[in-house]
Amino acid sequence: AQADKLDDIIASGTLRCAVVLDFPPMGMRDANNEPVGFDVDYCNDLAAALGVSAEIVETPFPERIPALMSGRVDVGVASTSDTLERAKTVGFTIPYFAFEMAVTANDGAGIASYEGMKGHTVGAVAGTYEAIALEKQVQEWGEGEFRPYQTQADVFLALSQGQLDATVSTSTVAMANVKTGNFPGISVVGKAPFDTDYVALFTSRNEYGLINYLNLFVNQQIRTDRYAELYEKWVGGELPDLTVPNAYR
Amino acid sequence: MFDTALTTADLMFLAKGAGMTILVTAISVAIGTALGIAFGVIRVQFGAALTAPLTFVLDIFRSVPLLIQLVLANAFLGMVLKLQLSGFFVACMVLSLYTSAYCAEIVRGGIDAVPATTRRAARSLGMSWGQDMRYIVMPLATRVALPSWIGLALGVMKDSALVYVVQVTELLKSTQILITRLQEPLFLLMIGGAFYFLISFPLARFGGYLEKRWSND
Amino acid sequence: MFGYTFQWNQALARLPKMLDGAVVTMEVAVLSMLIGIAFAILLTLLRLSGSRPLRAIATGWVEIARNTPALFQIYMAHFGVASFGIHFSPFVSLLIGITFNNAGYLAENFRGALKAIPDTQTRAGRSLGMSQLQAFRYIILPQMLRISFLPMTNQMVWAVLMTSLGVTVGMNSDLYGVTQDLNALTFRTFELFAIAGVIFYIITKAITLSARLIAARLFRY
Amino acid sequence: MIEIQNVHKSFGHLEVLKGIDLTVEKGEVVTVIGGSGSGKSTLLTCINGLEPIDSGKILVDGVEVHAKSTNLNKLRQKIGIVFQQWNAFPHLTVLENVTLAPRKVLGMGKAEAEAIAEKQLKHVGLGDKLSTYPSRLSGGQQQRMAIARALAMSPDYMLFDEVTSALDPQLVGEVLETLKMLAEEGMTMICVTHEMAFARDVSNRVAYFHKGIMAEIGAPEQLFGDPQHPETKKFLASVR
Amino acid sequence: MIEIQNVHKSFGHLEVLKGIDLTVEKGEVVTVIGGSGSGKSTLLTCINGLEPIDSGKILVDGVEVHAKSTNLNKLRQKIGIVFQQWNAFPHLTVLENVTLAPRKVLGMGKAEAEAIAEKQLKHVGLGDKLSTYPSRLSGGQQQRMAIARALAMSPDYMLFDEVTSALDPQLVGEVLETLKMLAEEGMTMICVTHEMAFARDVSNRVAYFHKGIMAEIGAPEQLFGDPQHPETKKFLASVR
Ligand SMILES: Nc1ncnc2c1ncn2[C@@H]1O[C@H](COP(=O)(O)OP(=O)(O)OP(=O)(O)O)[C@@H](O)[C@H]1O
Ligand SMILES: Nc1ncnc2c1ncn2[C@@H]1O[C@H](COP(=O)(O)OP(=O)(O)OP(=O)(O)O)[C@@H](O)[C@H]1O
Ligand SMILES: [Mg+2]
Ligand SMILES: [Mg+2]
Repeated sequence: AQADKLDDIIASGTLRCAVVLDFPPMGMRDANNEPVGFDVDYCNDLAAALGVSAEIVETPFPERIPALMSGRVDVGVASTSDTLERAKTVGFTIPYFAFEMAVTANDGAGIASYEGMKGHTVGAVAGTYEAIALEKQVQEWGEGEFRPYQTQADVFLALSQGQLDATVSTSTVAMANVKTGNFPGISVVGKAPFDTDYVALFTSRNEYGLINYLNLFVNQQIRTDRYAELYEKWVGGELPDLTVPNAYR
Repeated sequence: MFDTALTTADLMFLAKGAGMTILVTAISVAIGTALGIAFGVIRVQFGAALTAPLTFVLDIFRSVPLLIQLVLANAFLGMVLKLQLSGFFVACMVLSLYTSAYCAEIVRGGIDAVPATTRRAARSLGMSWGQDMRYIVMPLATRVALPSWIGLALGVMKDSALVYVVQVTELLKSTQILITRLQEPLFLLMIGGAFYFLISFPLARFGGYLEKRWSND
Repeated sequence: MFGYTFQWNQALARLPKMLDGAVVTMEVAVLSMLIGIAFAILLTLLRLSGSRPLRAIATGWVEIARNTPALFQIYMAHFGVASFGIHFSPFVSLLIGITFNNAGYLAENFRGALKAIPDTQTRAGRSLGMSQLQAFRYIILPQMLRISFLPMTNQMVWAVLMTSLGVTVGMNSDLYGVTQDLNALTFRTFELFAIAGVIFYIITKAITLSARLIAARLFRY
Repeated sequence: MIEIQNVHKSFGHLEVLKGIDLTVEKGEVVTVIGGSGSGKSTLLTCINGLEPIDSGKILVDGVEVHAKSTNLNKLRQKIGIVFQQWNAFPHLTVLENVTLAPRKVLGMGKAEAEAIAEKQLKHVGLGDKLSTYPSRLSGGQQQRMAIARALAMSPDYMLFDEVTSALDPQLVGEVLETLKMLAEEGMTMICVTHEMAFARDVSNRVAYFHKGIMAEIGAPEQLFGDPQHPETKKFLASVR
Repeated sequence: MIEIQNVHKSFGHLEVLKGIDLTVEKGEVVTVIGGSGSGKSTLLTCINGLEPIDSGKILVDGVEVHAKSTNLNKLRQKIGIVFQQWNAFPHLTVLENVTLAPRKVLGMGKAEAEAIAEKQLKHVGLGDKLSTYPSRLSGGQQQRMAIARALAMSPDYMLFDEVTSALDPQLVGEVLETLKMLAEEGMTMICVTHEMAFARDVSNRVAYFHKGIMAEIGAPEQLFGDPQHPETKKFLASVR
């Protein structure tokens, strides 16, 4: 039989993961500019399970799929929302993480809640779940402006500069960024009433063997409590439930 | 004036990015120039009609944003042809072709500037086409083309800032990575900009000097 | 034979949106060109002026525009100047960035063009009683614009291509931004960007062609 | 009346005019001859204030050209000047070349300016070239257009700086004819020229310049027939 | 011996040579005169194979120039040609201009090539200009250098195409002297020229070209003194 991706990875001895590195705490760089974060550890775990070494390939949000499609990476461990539209193109695993969405505002804008963003200039990272939802919301409100930036860093930079009044991001990112103290004058002001953003690993759509393996891996991470361990290490607090009530997957 | 958290390690990181910028530029300009000379010579030698397809293809590289060229080449080579190529390879490939498209025009202009009678004189002495090209046309065309070529090389260096889309961490990307961590956009951007300026400016001036000198005789 | 199945209808269904983006791209390019030409003329005059500081400012502008990446200039126009509390929308930032670049390159072209206009032209104008400004406006400027018409066309093409860098400052209504958003939604990278490439190609060809027509009408001498 | 009084003028270290004195009366035609670099062109550009002078005075109708208070743009309207070459504005038609200054400087209306321009262009024999661009004209026609352009400002004085020396020999005649016609109409003129026959036939006085000095001036018969200054003799011998 | 047999040649629709027959013997000097556009230059470039021909034959020492099997680069080594202008390779010194072909085409060593080049340059009077660049030479010197460059290949034939017509009058003489010297040394030459005196004094035969046809050929005394063809008469009348 023909060797599939899973065989290729094992044979090559290297697992190449697409990871977004300006998305703390999921992916970021330490003082030596080396990649660290939840997704980085997750990729390392996966590589260990496969018995190969891991290679982290930094991909900004908009470049995740091109990187996969061009064969530059084997798997995306990149906090990627599993939308149906995207699933027409790539193959998603079961969710490996779930985000709540939080609103972070510039203190000068006087925004206290999600609704308070109406009429303001808001932004998010281009190509993310929250960006797509927020842009739709702004259109519905019919006032204010939506701006997508290329990276999470640019979003928070714009927010702290006052170019944006508020942003919606995953609550983990929001907390992590506010905590660094790099961005003076911003605070988390509330939750965004979006559906829970389930994110999944992804690979080529027709690599059933690999997807099958990844599904089991995600499941094993939870069973062995490694998921909880990593969550505590990078995020902290209440562990999000990765299952959906009344559904199988 | 600047109170910065920038460490020497970070400066090394920037220097690495700068090294990548220079490497990508050097490879692309080298290959692109070689190709550009070939394309330019072919265009002059075989005339507009015969080389129309080549002209059309080269024209595309000058009419579509480099960003899109990179994304498309990346997607096409990887997704469609299923080639396992590094981002570095794709970046160099696209930039080389991009360079060659501009270079072909410059070469064509240079060759056209060599008077036909000078070439006839060479052939009349029994020189072959290749000898005429090598000893007469190329040295003369170089004088006409070199200033524009320097401009092109510098342009490619600046445009190489876009290869971040194929996961190559060059100077501007390194700067952005540090901005992400350190949140000192203005200071870091100034450093990045200054670096480009320091490479580009002296060379650009040199090009201008050559132009002035050679336009006199 | 390819491992990838093209789904052109998925992408083509989004063509109207992309064409809207193309209109915005043209808007930015045209505006940046018009304002850029105005500034380039100003820079040219400043570089000819007797005042050292004014000359230095103009030269600084030209050299920075020509010796740093356009991406850097656009990024600076948004995030850089915001460090001083000056905020521009993505559209305006992109416009400023490209205009800055256009003006720098064009000013350099204009300077070359001026060298090609004989001194006696100004003298002839002044001898007829024109002021320095009138002589520039009615005699030198039209000739300068004619000589630099081809470089101006090239710069216009550049301006169109540069709009693709707007995404770095939060722009998503231009052709590249629209394409990128659609890509995020559908992940049909190849098809979407291929279509965008074709649209860009058509735009630039249209520019070169119409420039040729305009030149033929405008410059009958 | 143009009065030039002890004018000195240097470019850097090079003294180009070393004390020139010359008075040109209304209706007079003065021709200036002399070797290359002797300062003839410089003198003309000083008269209409295109070049500053170092010392001395130039008075045009009693107004001091280089005085701070003088409105040069106004003064130049009464002094027409035509140069050796590059006179035509290449981006304008012949008619536009001639109407530009009347419209922009004098603020004339389009119709009025065109009427005057047409009259002057017919005067110099270019009545059929109104909508032609200068690049389509011969060198001689371009020079005549430049003359018409200057005349359209109704100047009181005309300065000509070797207006025929960039022309092919067969075109020289038509331009000289035009100058002659102007002289006969009573225009006050200073002509720098190498055309000795013209100088002899048309001018009231001929001045010979040598290295920044007006070595000799006199009626043409006298200067050509019996030159006093040794340099004049040498020069005249060399051109004949 | 150069044999030209019924040669026809067109550029597009324009027939430039309409059946030329001409044989030039060893040691002979043939001068070609004729109006502009009559095909003189074209004939020369056909002789050394720079231009293809449509029909007919050109034989040089019995070798057919336009035969497929002919090695043109080799053939051209024995036919030197000098054009009206732009002969010099501007990026090379005078010496390098002359040594280039002997070294690259004949594979000569540097020393040998330079010895020959110096000899030829002295021969044409440029012995003191060896390391000068052509831009520093007068037009006449450049043409003499081009002659030396052709001679350095030891050609059996020399073709000259109006080598003096782009020169200032005072430089024409020195180049013609050089041609005369070559003729006296017995070189076989075809000279296209407008210099009638030269044609008369130096050539064995003079050919008159008119609109692609060799209207008349004969000894100079005969052709100049008693032209047969009406066009020849007209032409000679116009140049005198
Ligand atoms: N703008 C200038 N700057 C410096 N030197 C100048 C300038 N204009 C003229 N000169 C010098 O002044 C001298 C006189 O020049 P001018 O043009 O008046 O001579 P001319 O008598 O008109 O000569 P020609 O017959 O060649 O026109 C020359 O040596 C010239 O090189
Ligand atoms: N490469 C070419 N392509 C097309 N037409 C050409 C070419 N070379 C020459 N001709 C034409 O062929 C005709 C003969 O040209 P040729 O140069 O042989 O004339 P000539 O007798 O040398 O004239 P002249 O005395 O002006 O040098 C002319 O009408 C010329 O325009
Ligand atoms: Mg003068
Ligand atoms: Mg000829």
